[in-house]
Amino acid sequence: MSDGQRLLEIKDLRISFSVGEDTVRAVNGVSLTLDRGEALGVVGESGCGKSVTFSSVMGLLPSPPAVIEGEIVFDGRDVTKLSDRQMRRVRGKDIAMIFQEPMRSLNPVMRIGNQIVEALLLHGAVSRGQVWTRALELLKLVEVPDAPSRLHCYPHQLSGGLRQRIMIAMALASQPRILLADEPTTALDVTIQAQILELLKRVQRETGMSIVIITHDLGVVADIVDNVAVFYAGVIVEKADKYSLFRSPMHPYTIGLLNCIPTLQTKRKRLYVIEGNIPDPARLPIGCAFSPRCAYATERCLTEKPETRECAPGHFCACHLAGQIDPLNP
Amino acid sequence: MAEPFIRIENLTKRFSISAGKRIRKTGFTAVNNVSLNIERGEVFGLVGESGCGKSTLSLLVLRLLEANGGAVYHGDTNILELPRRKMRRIRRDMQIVFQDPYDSLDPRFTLERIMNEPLQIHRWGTGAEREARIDELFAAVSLDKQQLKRYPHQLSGGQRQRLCIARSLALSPGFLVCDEAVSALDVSIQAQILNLLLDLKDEFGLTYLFISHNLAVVKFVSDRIGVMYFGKIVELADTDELFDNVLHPYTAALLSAVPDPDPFSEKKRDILPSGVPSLIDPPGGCAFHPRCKYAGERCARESPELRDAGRGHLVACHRLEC
Amino acid sequence: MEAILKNKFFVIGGGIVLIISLLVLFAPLLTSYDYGAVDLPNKQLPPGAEHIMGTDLYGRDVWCRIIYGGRVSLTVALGSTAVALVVGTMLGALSGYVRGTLDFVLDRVNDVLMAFPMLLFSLVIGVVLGSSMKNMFLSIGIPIIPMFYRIARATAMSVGGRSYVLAARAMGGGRMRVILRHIIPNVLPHTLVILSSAIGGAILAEASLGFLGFGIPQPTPSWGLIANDGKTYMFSHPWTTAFAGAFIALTILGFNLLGDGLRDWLDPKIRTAAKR
Amino acid sequence: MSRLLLAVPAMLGVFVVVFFVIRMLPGDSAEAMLGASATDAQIETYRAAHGLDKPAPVQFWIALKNLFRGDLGDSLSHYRPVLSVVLERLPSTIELAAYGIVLGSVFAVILGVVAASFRGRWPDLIITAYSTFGMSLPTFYIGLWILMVFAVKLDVIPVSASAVEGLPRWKTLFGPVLTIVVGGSLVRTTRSAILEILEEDFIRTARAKGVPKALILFRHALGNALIPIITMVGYGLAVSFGGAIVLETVFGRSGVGKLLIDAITVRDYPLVQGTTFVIALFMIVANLLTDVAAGFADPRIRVAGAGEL
Repeated sequence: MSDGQRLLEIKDLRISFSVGEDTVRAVNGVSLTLDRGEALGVVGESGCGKSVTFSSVMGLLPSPPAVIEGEIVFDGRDVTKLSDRQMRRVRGKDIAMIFQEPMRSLNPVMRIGNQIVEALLLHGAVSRGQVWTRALELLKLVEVPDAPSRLHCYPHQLSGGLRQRIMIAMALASQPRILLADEPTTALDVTIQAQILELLKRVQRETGMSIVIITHDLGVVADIVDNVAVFYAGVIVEKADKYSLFRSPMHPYTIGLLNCIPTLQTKRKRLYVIEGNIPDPARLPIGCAFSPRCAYATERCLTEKPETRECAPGHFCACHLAGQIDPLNP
Repeated sequence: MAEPFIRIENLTKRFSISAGKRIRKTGFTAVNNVSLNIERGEVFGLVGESGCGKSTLSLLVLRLLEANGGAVYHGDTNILELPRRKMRRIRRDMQIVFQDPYDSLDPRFTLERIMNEPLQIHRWGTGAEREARIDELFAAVSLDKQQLKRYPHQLSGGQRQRLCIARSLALSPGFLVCDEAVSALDVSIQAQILNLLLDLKDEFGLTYLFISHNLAVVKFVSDRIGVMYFGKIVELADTDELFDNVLHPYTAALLSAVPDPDPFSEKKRDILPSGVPSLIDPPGGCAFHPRCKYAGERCARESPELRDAGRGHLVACHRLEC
Repeated sequence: MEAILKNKFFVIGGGIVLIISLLVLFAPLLTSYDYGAVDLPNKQLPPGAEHIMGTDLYGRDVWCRIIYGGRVSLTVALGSTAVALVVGTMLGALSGYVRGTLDFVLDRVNDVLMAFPMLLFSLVIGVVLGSSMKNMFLSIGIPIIPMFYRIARATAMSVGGRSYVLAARAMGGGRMRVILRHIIPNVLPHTLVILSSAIGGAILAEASLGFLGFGIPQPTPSWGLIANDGKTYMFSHPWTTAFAGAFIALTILGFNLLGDGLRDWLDPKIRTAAKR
Repeated sequence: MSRLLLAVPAMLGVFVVVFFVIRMLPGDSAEAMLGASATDAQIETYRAAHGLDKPAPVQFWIALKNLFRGDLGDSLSHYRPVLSVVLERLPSTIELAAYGIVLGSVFAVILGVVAASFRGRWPDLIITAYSTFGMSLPTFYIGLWILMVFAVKLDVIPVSASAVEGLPRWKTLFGPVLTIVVGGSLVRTTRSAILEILEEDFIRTARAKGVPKALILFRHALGNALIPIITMVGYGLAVSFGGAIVLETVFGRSGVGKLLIDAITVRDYPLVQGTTFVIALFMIVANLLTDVAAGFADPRIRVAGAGEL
């Protein structure tokens, strides 16, 4: 659990890209905080801006074509204003990131050992001498079997699960304070996913670093995180601790999501359904972005964008009707 | 019990690969002696992790891939031995919906041409009849007729999958294979397509072979479920029977590994060690024994056969006999 | 379609090709000289009012010969590339989709064709068949076939694995139908992208053959031959070869830019589709 | 390994093509050789002596057997075995092609890397414009202008290499090599190969690790770009062999290319056949070496993968 000491704060972040004639508004005013040791789950469907938000935290979005407004405060500095050189001292050192496709995230022509050593040497975490021993320790930390031989392998010789472990080892090279995991287990089989989730939980406990899990799978989030933020059309529609979010969701989208996913306990023969299509970030409606698909949409929802309000202690929601919708049978 | 609608017997498929420098052809068995029956009007679920051979099986059943052994009976004819012309006729009755909505539609075809293709191939009806048929199918999958002149890349993932379903129903087939048909879709769209598939089954009396790696989705959709591991069926039973009374250790591990979207569940995690063994040099005996905590001496030696453990619950594991 | 007009490569390349084609087409209107008329007293005049590009060693007006010569060079280039495009794309698509022994045989034939440098092959075929216009189509066309064959085969292999081809087969579509309806229409854009650079290559081949003296026999002037006429006195009267060479280079540049424009315009579509 | 085996049918194919293509020549080589005045009797004896009277397949079989003994027949204009004539001239072409490729590739890769790293900015625009223009210039055109500048105006290099004896080697090489380098198309390949790799996910991982731009370019991007570049260099070798024919004519170097042109002009068909065959053989070896080198640069081929299927 977090100890209340603030690490990262995102203030009214807006990110848009101009593609041909359309401007794609990927992030439309996201604000959230991350404390030390906190495990935050970020949930949303494709195109909802969750990955773009945290890529900008890492400074991975080249400014042309991305237009970034708002602030991302880390260690008292606004990261979006840092030059690439300054940002490079933060990337991989204080904030590390792992990605979805283990198959394509490692350099295919470079041995695993060299890629880990590169991470170690970058931020002076370790002197040249013990760099290889440290690399071995990292592989043991992420439970890679017979680590010494793996150092000399090439990525194509390893399975998806092993490669994801290597990615985690590289991310932990300079003991970062925040680990951003963008769909870390989406491309893995469910049994391997379970292994990686257990590993992430253990690593977070042992290192005390805060972790952000970005995923579309509510099951992954329920298992591993403390708080959950639900993204829709570039905005956080609801944020709360996982127990209140799952037990008493307020936003119609969250309610819809929780009810439309088949689980091992689902008995009904028909799923609850959120009608309509995924919002197109290039053509967002004026009012609340969810209004076209919302069963409770009122006149006000169609014209006025809802403000994020704290409808219960620690439970934020961006909906005009927050609290008036029965979460159990939508 | 009436004659099963589709009967698969000892279906086998081996792939050969010339591995790098070695000229000697090494190979592996993707589908290893699989037998199962699918009743008319039933949704038969097939679940397994990637590389277990479930997609290969779907291509074999539709003979889009030539099998190395075994038979597939549609009614009482073994379609694997049919000559080309007869095979073409049978294909009207068996169709498939693929996983990737972006990959299963020819980018150069308009929606209208896509829908017309199956009708043209089998010279079905006149121009007007075809148009009516397309309208009827678009209505069935709730797609908007005005979109007929547009191209696939102008549709969303969900719309494209509806189009694939409409196309596969054009010749009113009796049997539809869904190969990971909802896996590439977002959760809210997935629910719409799953409900659609169930509605269409009732409306047209279809029979499904529903293939997915997602256990929860398969459980929701299927009447009977087969669990595949390493090219073999390791467990097969009615859905409720399977989930209430799991027998095979791999299925149990699969069940426990599925992340449960409920923070209050204290589901104990039974984590399987290591990963699926390499298909190129398979472990002896039961393929699961290297990862199985009950593995006995016999498991490493002898590969278990599928046996009925009561109430039609088939399982392939030595633990149950001794 | 309008997106392509904004692509600067396409516009510049297209402009050059258009201008040169117009010049060549309306040659009779642009010069009163006769490209074959020998006029020894005025041989090797520098460019001036009379002869804007001077005269060659037989006193013939260089400008006139160049714009007439364009007809030969362009027709040969377009003709031979067309031959190569059709043969290369068809065989490549077939061999890439059908695979098996046909693919093995065609691939070996392609290896053999690739073993000859383009110019060497044209030379030998040109000499053997004689360098009439018709034979030039073959002697320049054949060595270009591998260019199209390779791309067509690679694309056909990847298209063959796509689900929409499997779906077409699942519907009962025969092999020929799949090839004609799905394989070739999806392979063609890839081969069209290299069509214009292939035309550039063909112009270069014709010019080089002409320069080495193996072009289309006199007096039909092709650019290569004009360059060859001027080569012996290159150092004292360079303009004949200089202007001929410039025209050749400009046309090739035009077609190359056209090719780049097509590739950029087509690639994002292909790349995004593939990357999805 | 398998590539090596595939080279054999290719070589055989080349020999068949060369043999039958030359056989399709109009007129009869005996007549051509002995001149119009030769009597029928002389032509007959000549034909018998060279086995030209036998049916084509038999001639082919004889030629094939001779081939294995290294006998490509006798040159009609040099009165010596074709092989010795060709081998005499080969080193000069190889020297030219080698220098051309080495300098050309180094020059092109550097420019390609610079263009890729300054993508969109002025260095990239200039380099791309230069390489697009360079690619469009016919080889002989560049060659002639280089001669104009360096031989005529600056008199640094000889107008024709063979005209003056005892020159320092670099003088005879300078012109042709510069031509290959100027016309190099490898710049664009390097640039597009690198740009494509910079889009890959592992580059994003490297940036996430905090790897500086320069290191990303040289250690990660270039390492992967090596594979397409090597293939292109191999292809470049083929183009430069073709170019040799033109270059040796323009710069007067007596290499295999010029030999071929002269052989064609005097209708010395056995020599034409022999030279063409040797050049083609060389090309097959070049293509083979490129494949092997590209395979070596790519661990996915060198080291058999056990990873996920």
